Amino acid sequence: MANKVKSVSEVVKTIPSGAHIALGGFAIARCVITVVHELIRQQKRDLTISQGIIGLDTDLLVGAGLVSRLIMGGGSLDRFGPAHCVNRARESKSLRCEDYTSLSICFRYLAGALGLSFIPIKSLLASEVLERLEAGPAAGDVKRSKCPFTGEEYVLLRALTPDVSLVHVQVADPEGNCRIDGPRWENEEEAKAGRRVIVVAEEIVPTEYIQRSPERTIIPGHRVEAVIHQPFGAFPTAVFGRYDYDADHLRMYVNHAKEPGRVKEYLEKFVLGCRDHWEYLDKLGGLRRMEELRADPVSGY
Amino acid sequence: MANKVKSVSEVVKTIPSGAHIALGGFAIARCVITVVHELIRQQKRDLTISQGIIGLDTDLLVGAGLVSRLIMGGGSLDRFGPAHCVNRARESKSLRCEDYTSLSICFRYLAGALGLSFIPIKSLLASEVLERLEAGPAAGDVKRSKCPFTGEEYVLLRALTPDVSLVHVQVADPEGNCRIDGPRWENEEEAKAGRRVIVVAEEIVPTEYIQRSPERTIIPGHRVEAVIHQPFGAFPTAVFGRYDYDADHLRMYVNHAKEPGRVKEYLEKFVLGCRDHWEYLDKLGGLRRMEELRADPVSGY
Amino acid sequence: MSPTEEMKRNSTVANVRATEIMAAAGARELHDGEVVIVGLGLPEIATVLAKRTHAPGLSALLEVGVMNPIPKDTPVGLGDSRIFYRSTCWSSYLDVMGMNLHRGVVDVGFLGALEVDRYGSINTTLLKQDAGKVRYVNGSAGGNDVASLAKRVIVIMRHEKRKLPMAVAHLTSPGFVGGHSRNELALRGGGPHRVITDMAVLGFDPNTHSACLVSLHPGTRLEEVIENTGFALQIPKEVPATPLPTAEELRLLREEIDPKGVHLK
Amino acid sequence: MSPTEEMKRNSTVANVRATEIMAAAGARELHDGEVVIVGLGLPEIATVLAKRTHAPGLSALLEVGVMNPIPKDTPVGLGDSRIFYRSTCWSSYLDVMGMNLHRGVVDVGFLGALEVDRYGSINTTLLKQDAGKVRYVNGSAGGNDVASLAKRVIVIMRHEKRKLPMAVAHLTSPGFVGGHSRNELALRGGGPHRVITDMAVLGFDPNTHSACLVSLHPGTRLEEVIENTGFALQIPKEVPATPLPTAEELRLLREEIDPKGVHLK
Repeated sequence: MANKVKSVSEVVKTIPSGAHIALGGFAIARCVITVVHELIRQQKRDLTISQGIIGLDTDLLVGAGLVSRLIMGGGSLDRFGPAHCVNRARESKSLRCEDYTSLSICFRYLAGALGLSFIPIKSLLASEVLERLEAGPAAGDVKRSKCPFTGEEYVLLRALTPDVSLVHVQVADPEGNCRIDGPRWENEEEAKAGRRVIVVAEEIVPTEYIQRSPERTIIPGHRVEAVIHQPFGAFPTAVFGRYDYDADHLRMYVNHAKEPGRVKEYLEKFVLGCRDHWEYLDKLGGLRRMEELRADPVSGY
Repeated sequence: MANKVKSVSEVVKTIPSGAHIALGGFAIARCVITVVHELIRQQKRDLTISQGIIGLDTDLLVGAGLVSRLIMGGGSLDRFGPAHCVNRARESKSLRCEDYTSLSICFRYLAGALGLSFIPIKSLLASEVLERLEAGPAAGDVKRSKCPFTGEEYVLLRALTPDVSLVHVQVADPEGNCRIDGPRWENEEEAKAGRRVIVVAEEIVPTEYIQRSPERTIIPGHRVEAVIHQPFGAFPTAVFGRYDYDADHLRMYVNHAKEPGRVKEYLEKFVLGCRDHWEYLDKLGGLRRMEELRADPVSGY
Repeated sequence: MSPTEEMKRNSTVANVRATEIMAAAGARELHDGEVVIVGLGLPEIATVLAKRTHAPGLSALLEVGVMNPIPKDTPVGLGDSRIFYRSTCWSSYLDVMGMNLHRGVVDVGFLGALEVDRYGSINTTLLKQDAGKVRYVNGSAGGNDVASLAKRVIVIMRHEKRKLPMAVAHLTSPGFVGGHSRNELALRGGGPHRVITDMAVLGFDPNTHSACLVSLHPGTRLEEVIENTGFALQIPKEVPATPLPTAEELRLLREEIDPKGVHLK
Repeated sequence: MSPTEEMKRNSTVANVRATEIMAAAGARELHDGEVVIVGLGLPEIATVLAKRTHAPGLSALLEVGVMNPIPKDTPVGLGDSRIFYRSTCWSSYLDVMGMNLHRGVVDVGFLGALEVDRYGSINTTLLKQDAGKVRYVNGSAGGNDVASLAKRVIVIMRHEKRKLPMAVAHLTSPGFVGGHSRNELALRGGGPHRVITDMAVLGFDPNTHSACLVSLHPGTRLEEVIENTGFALQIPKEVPATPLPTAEELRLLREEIDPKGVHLK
């Protein structure tokens, strides 16, 4: 079968500016940091980002000025602070942001994954979330309607089919069969909604390993275009069963993100100033730090 | 937490005649035979059965004259033969049968599981399957419509929310947390669409065992009303990883099913003539036969 | 917040913190056998307390796809591996928010809030500041979905005038919007049931759908509550006192559930 | 079926069975890297043959939620554990039929049929007998879904006049219904591409959408095909012969893929 393992730089070269990219991260967990950094190094601009719960991944891309449109359910960097770059960009109106909810983003991905161009939902009604969508540029993506059988009032949502869906997984084989350990949030629907699916894997295993517990395969290989093998690829965000988030680094990031000038500083030092993810990991403390944060097998963190 | 383990007879007592029961079996695999036999012993009549792919389970219920309405995607007893009782009942018009397809049944369950009263689909169009549904008593469950965003033509399906959803699983804990080994066909959607969910488990494990691999839990305990513990409960149909189907018995069944008179004979001997599932298993060869058909751990059959 | 307020909040009534009264009051709103979707922080603390006391059969769901976790360390958020520990199920948004919440089997939605108005509508999206300036915060996440679909909604928050305005700055998650019934709003969920603050427990009048006082925390004066509420609260003739946490509840909260006082500080 | 027909079907052309020619012809219709949804029997045999020869990167999906199985024993149906062996993924209908087929990523739907008409519509539901009597069979199962949504559909079946009628007794799965384009029928899938029988390989005219002869199996005469087809088959001036299976294909079929001759008998 095909070996789809590729380097992050060659994969990101295939992603055009202006693309709609779906991110699989959640606040400070399983963010595709290695791809985000490369998107910044290659200065892919005018991106549309969709995500259930935004986090460090989206805040970095917005902080780097690469995002023109954000479709999200919400998000922050959890207790470490808000997504300063995203919030600031919204306040300065330099970012077009379409606010949905966790479930409505999940349903939009589900519709995309199922090849349905629309799907009904019973949230959003009687809220300013819906009113703002109807009044804004997203007006064409939502429509109030009634069930043809029960007459019940629904909001119909347009399917989301990202140009590229990115997911960070713990395990993949060279063909792209992927496992996700721990909760999967909307990753399965997000990935399968994508026109192209690119995964970052902490570990590459032989297909025979996948065949030993096929019920663990969440994304089948034939749906995956490329597998990027990058241990600690989500660092400093957490990957369940592999490593914990780096609280110190996240605090430091949030302190930089507070001020536009210092975001630049952070990006210079940790992204543009690094040839690749390995150099970045070295700057963050290298092997020693990674070992400190490596998960214990019982707790998974 | 609650211990939901109950006997099949007390559980079936709570299912009224006229109920809509969803069956989780597939032709000759994971059929809830122990519940089907008890439904026949307790003579629950006028049942509506819904199922993706019918098999021995539905053919037995129809053969016993307990089913007045069947909503199905199709099915047979695979290479062992057609579902004679179902086909004969259709030919004699003693059974109201609504023919769908595998995916449309799955989507109707999905809608039910998601609390959507309707869901669109792109199959059925331009077929006699749809025409017959529109012309028959199911007319109120299907409607041609267009996507409000793309204008594409769809069939809208009414959600299926069975009164009772039955599934045969390999493993459950006393609270009802369930695992299904091997492919799950439409079992997750079928179960979660149910107003009541009743599972038959080959094995009951402590909750601590479930907590060791929570990603394997397909049906969470809080959705399950009762757990029936019955080893070889699907016999003579197969349960992946536990035991193979009994080809001899299935052939013998099909030979009986061919003729109305002999169906009665079969039911007398193997269902009505048995106090419970253990006595039935003894009639089929008891421990020795079960051991012959017990799955080997590598192949799962 | 003024130093005196700060003082009051952290001062003790019979050596009980306001946050501990809130957690205990929240726990008492949950019944055994119910299914609850919980947010992190005090809602989760209250849910764990209920499970450890009168409601062992409570099912706690987290929107990310986690059921009944038994964390041994305090998580910083729903994506924190600490909140996945010893769960009975790891699934997905689609399962928890779709096949449970949207399916209609979730009894209680337990949320935090930035602002709650007299009709129980919640704002978690933005703050309006002087000169029409807007400050954005986290957005809805699962909040709107839970508020729309759970059979009843419980909010835990600090009691401040600006956090309990006549009308929220942004209606993220609907309560009894405009005083309308949930039916009139075409919403399936039962809507707001309780708002538990550090001063009192609020409820909603079945007829007017407007917020009313249910009980006053010991050590809080009615005037304080009225002063610190941005709308006219319906006050019953007799205002009962919120029961203090029992000794066992306090022991559990302080020694087992949040020993480091991350949420109970 | 008459004894002579029976004879012919099982007789050998250069020691090759008709079923072996069918399997090899089916395999050649599948290209490396494609995604195919397969039914059991000859479709599965042909798919395994393609995977073992020119199309190692073929992805084979079974509607029950099985991907790329490598069975060591011959299954009796899609629910038979034998077909789950050494798969790369066990999921569900929703995944295979919803998130792959309905999503539009399935290149080939490989089906069996009871009847196929001149426009490639399939009947798997019922047979009409004398005196208007109806005999029901298996129904659609995934057939209608696959025929509606796969990019191209390949059918493998026996070549008999009654199985290839002008119009099917029941239109279970749509081809180019009434000669209409798939677009006119509002169907996403590309529709019927090949009908592989024990006598010939049929295709469909891009303009008339009516069945045409693509190739004749060695040892079959054109007259036989015309005799045994219930509608007017479009015949090209030059009718090529269906290539016989190679020695290696025969070895794989006989020694490894179906040694017991369950499907190739």
